[in-house]
Amino acid sequence: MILAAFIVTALAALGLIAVSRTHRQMNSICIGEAAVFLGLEIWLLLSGQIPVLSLVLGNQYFFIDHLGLYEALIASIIFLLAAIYARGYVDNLLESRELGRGSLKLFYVAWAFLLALIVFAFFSDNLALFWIFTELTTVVSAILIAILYARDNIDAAIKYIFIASVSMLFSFVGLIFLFQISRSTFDPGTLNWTVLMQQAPAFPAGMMLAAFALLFIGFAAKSGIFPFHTWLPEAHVRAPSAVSALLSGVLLNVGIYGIIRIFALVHRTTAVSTVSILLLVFGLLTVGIAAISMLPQKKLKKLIAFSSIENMGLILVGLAIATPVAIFWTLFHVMAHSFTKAGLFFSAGILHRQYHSPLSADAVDDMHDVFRFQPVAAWGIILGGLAIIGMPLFPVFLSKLFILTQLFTVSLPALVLLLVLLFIAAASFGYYVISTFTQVSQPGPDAHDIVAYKTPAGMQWPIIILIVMIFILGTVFTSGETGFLNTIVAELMF
Amino acid sequence: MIQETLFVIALLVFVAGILIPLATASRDQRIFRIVSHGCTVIGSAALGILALLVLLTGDGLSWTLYQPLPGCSLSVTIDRLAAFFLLLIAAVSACVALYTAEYVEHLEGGSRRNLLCACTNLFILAMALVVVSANTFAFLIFWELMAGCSFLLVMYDYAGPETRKAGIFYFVMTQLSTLFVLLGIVLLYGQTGSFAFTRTGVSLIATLAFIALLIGFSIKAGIIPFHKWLPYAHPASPTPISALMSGVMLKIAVYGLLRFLLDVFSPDLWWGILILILGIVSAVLGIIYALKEYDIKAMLAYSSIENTGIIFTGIGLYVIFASSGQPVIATISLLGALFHALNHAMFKSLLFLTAGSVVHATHTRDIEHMGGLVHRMPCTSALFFVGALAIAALPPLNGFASEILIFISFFSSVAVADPLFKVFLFLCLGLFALTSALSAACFVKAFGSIFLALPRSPESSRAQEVPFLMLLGPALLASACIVLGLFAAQLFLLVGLSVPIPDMFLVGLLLLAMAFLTFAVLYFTASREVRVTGTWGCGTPSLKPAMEYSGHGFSEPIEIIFSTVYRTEMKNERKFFDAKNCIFAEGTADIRLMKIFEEYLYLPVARFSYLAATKISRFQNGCLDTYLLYVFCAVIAIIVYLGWLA
Amino acid sequence: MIDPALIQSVIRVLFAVVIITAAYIISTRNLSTLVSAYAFQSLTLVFMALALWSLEDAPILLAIAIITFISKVLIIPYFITTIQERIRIKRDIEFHFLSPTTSLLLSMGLILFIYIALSNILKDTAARESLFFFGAVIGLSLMLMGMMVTFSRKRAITKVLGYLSMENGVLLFGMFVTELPFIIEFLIVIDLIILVMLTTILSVGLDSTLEEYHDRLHRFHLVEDTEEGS
Amino acid sequence: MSLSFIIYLVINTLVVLAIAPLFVSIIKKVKAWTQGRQGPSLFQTYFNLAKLVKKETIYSAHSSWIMRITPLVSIAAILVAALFVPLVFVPEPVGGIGNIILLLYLLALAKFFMALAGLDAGSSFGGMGSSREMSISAIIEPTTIIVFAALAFVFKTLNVFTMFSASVASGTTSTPTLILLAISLFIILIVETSRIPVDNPETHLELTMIHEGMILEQSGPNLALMELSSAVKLTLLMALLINLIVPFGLSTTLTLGALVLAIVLFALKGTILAGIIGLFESSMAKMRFFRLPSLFAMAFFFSTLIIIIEVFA
Repeated sequence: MILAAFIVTALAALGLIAVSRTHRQMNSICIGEAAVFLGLEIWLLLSGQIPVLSLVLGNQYFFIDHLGLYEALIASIIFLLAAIYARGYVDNLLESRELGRGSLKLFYVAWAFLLALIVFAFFSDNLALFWIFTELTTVVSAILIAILYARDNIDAAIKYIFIASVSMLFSFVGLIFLFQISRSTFDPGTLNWTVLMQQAPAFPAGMMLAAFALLFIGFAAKSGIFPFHTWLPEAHVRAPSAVSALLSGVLLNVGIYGIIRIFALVHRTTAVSTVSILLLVFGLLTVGIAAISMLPQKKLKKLIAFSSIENMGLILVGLAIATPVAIFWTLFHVMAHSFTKAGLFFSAGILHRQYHSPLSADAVDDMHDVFRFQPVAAWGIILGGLAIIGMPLFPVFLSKLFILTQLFTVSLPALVLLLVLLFIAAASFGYYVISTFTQVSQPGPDAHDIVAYKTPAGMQWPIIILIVMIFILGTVFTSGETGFLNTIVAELMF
Repeated sequence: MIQETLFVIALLVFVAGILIPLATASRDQRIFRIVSHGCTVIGSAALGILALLVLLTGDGLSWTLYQPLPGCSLSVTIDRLAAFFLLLIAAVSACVALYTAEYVEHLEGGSRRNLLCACTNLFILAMALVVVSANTFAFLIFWELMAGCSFLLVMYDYAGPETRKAGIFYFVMTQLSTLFVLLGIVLLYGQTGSFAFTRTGVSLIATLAFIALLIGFSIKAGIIPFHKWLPYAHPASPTPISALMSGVMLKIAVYGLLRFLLDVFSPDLWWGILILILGIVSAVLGIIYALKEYDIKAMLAYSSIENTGIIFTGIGLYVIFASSGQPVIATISLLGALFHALNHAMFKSLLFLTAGSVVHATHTRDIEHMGGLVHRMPCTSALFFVGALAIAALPPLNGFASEILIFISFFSSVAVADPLFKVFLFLCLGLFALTSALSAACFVKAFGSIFLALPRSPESSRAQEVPFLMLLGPALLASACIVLGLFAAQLFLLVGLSVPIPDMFLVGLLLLAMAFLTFAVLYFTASREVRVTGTWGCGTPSLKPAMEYSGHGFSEPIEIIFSTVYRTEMKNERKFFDAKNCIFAEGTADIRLMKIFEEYLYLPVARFSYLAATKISRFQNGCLDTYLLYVFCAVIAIIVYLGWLA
Repeated sequence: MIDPALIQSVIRVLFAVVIITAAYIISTRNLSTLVSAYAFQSLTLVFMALALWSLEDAPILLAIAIITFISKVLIIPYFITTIQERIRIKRDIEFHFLSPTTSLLLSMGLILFIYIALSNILKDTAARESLFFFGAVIGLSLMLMGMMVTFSRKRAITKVLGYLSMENGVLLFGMFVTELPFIIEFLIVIDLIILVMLTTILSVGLDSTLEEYHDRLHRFHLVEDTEEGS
Repeated sequence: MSLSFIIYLVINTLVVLAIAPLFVSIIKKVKAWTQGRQGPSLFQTYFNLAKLVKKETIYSAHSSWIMRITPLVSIAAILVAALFVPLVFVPEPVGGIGNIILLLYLLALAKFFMALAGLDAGSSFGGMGSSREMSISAIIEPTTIIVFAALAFVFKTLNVFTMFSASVASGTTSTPTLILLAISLFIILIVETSRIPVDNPETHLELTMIHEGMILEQSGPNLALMELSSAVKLTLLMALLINLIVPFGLSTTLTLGALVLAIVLFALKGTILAGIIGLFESSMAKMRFFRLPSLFAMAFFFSTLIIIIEVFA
């Protein structure tokens, strides 16, 4: 059983971390766990036996379909790179006493556990199980946020937990509604997505709408959709950058994944037209608030965090269009965004180490001479920034373009509005980067000497790998890749 | 077949030119940069030959480079329009590369210069690929690539004090341009369902797409009121980049507009009027602003705005005549616009390069601190002089050859349109004439202040002539200016177009003959005594640089005459000893030129958005209770929506 | 077998009790009373589960009753009380956005509002007439009332109680949809306990100084050794 | 290029060179008469030129090759421009010779060089002259081009030769439009040749001089060339006016008799026009420089009005 392999790996990782003593060991175990996960997923991918159904017992709780595998692959890759990155990063945190040496074990346990939880969330067929895993990811990632030795971190973690959990409770009510719907349509009721998809056309629209709206609240909070996004900038800013990359690159996907799943259900019913409008409105509001909030930002990580919100909004808009092409590119955008954003956070982390920017979300970064001190990180920010605002040769460009072309079939004003908002976001990003990176101090005796942080290669390679990866993603399309995405679209029955 | 081979060679050479300096980015050695520039020259040469082949034979090239996804491919089609612009790119790029090979060695930045070379190559390649794109998808990709590269190039001297402002302006305007181009292309895709350049019918969507594309291309072409990035970006960027951006990139925007107008839309009359008005306004205001600039590169930038305005004027006339059933005049206008695009590329890059040499020699961009360089930099001054003659549209150089085409179409317009429209065209003609006269005044000022009379600063009295390569590139461009001017009529015949352009070669011969005859007559009759002495200065013993007529002084009359356009602002601050403001204590008075577009259009928009954004970002106030309240309100709203609206 | 009608009326009474406890949670300022009110609310839910069990004879309801009793009536209130004692906070008198009176009036409005909204949503379905409908109304109302606690109270620990009250609403609602697989319920409870523990610990961090916080973490054996703050 | 055209080149250049100083003298004479003076001899301008040619050339030490080639370029450009306006004989146009726009820009070429030469020596008078000259020529340009466009419109051609042929063919009966255009052309002539009220060609007062300021540093044969070129410019503009309005006598065939007659008639008509210019100048005062734009605006308005009338007629 493939799932057993995952479980065993995760348990082994947790156990090994529990007995290991040094930072190096724990970090290596996390790298190993992610690598094994990745290997298993690639094996699954190549073996071609997906979808794997009926993984546990009679009642089907787990399954692996293309979408789940896709998301799990993204998650594992980012976890792998983040773990490599974390070694140097956490070393420095320890040196600067921002992280207590005693918290180290907790940090890595949470880390290893988070990966397992996320992957299992993606492999859950039962939506309630998915809900539980999602809820647990909140808990575990909150630990990762709160781990630093600062009150601001606890504050951010509390915000994250409260907003996400409170909203997730509404999601659960939505699940109950969904269950009630399924029970009233066929006996016995179930929350298994695969079964629900079969039965969905018979579901009553009104109830389905209510179920969707309630479910949406929770998953929207997990994925940082307006007005539930408020936790996101603060958590991303304060978390250690390796964790920020996970939050933005992986954890947001969990919420989006949930929305995709239930939207696929709704799409089979007549409630879809109303839901599409709902999604479109929320998507545009999200992009809008994020783009406009980016403009006056003076803090790099906060800016990147808002950019994540903006991209989540864009994904929502893509979903709302609900044509197969739009869904295809929305899925592509999920991946593009994850990798790009991880690269950006890695780079921001190096700059954070260099300049020791204050943790508080409102404090202003004081950066100068970035090219002299941290050329790799600076180029990471520049190229990543160009990628995230949608320059060609990078994948976001394509997904943006096609989502926009598809949006035109839905609504012209929405298209224009979205374009303007994307422009504002891009301009804000450019404005920040230009005005920060051109700060150069005159070398002289009176210049307060800032010592160049010797970035370990382990922190630079993930950035380079990610940039090369997104470059390849944006330029090379194999038939396997498009076929895979098309299969997902077909499985979602769009 | 030969076309394909040439294209592939050019492509590979350019890629090599990009990769070689990138791969050696850590090593600050001249050889890699030389190789890179060599690649540019070779690649440009290949492109140029290809373009000439296509132009002369008419045998195009159509080829799919790469198809990432079904339905959208990076395809190449070289027809005569594309070939024309390809020729333009190739010619300017090759000359600029020759110049840069030397210039880059005098730049600061160590191994960053390798990146400059790589990025320049990528920039040129991207421009060439924009031009040969066979569909809007490829067009958009290369367009963006071009924008991205040029942005990085503008930011080369990132630590410079003006570069930040320039970079922000350029970045924002580029993004805005992208927004509109993207919108236009998306609308067209929605209309036709494909990315191909296919003709659309007349519809609201097509009109909207046209407006969007027009704005997008106008921003890139620096049409007023979207021009503001030009005078910031050009001074900030390294000289060869200014030359490429001004000489070539602006033309790419023109190409975009033409490509869509010719192949996609069925233009309406008012489209033409719109383009014409944009063009004329840019031309007049551009040159008026150029006259008051004392930063040599900003002046050239404004002059670029003027020239793009002229090109747009030609395009506008083309659309007007084409849509009112006058194909012959329409063709003349179009050829005028195209030819002016080519000519402007030549003389503007020539001027930028020579201006760069001057800046290199004098270490200042302020023309008030130059002067007297004609003795110290004779070759550069001669080259700049050719450029100045050409840009002032003086016969028999190329600037005149293209402007006369637009004049001719203006002149022939009167016979065709309806009365009111005729009056409108006449007014435009008047403004157009004003433009070319003012540009002559502008370049008299420029050449006079920079090269003539006495040096006005110690740096410029110590200036030295630049090395050979920095003269070779401009020299090629200068000879192109002369050839394109003298043989304009013959060149048009060569490519099989008949235009009513005067035989400039004949005129040139006549000029030469007259000058020679006069010289001969004087040689035999006149006194040959020559005495060199001081300038007469009303009895003052010696002439000081401060006594010369300055650039400011030169343009003063024009500034006063057009004071309504310049909008000076006077500030008086007075202080008094007593409360009733009777006894004057001290005060300051200050007159300054207002940057109208910046102060009334750009900055208010920026300030407003910033203010609004600050207000909206207070949404994120850091308080958990507020956040939970948002969630609460959202939940209530959703329930309301579900219960009553759904 | 007890008369179903009687049980239904008992359930209705219990609904009222739940709402009253919720109102009490909204308005009280004393923290220990708050915990007691919560425990009492959970106890009501236990009774409700038992009543439903006797009505529908689903063993899962009995299980729910047992789990709820153990976790929500015993463990969580005990845990929170312990924490409270340690951080020596007795009262939470600061209110944000809403005063207790307004909250009460508002929650009445909310119940009415949800009733109308849900009857609109469920208009044409069979669920409209069943206990499911009542469960939905009361459950959602309870959630929203709990939510009012979360955003109108300053202390993080009070917010936790608000959150727990919300969770009770979900549970209440969930009890009326009996076929939910047991394992789900079980996992949810575990999840909840972890969440509450974490939140509470973190709240301690917010409500006390950092040094004390790390000191306490040490005592909870969550971290191995403590270092001086930078 | 036909033989007759080559003959035209020679004849036109010789005639214009021969007759131009005369017209300058006539204007001076008329102005002197109106002021109650006797004035210089009619051949004084020829004498002046001859004297200047014999003098030595003085260059400023600061000046460059611009100063040295300007006289040559100036005279060459204006002589070529003169070829565009047939004085006495209209051949078939060849290769765009006679293009009215090119004519205008050849004049601009000369002006460009002159303005640069004004700046070359670093003298503040020269700079002032250049600055004013370029400003004036810029703001008169719209008027000039509108008038030329109107001409092109009236005669349905861009070529001066064809215009003259048409004018000859239609006889002396000038249309009202032509007369109105003639007024505009007259204004342009006044402005382009630096006459009162725009400029005073007689003085070297620093506050008034424009054209004279630019050529202040020229001397000897160079000054002679500059003077000659401005005389030729005056003549060619006069010829444009004359041959459009009163074309009779203008020869279209190359015969000796017709040619002689045409020369005599042209000298006569030119003398009359020069007299009119002289009288016009005498009746005016030099305008303040910054009031000139309003004068030009008037001219522009006037020309545009004519065109509108013509267009709507």
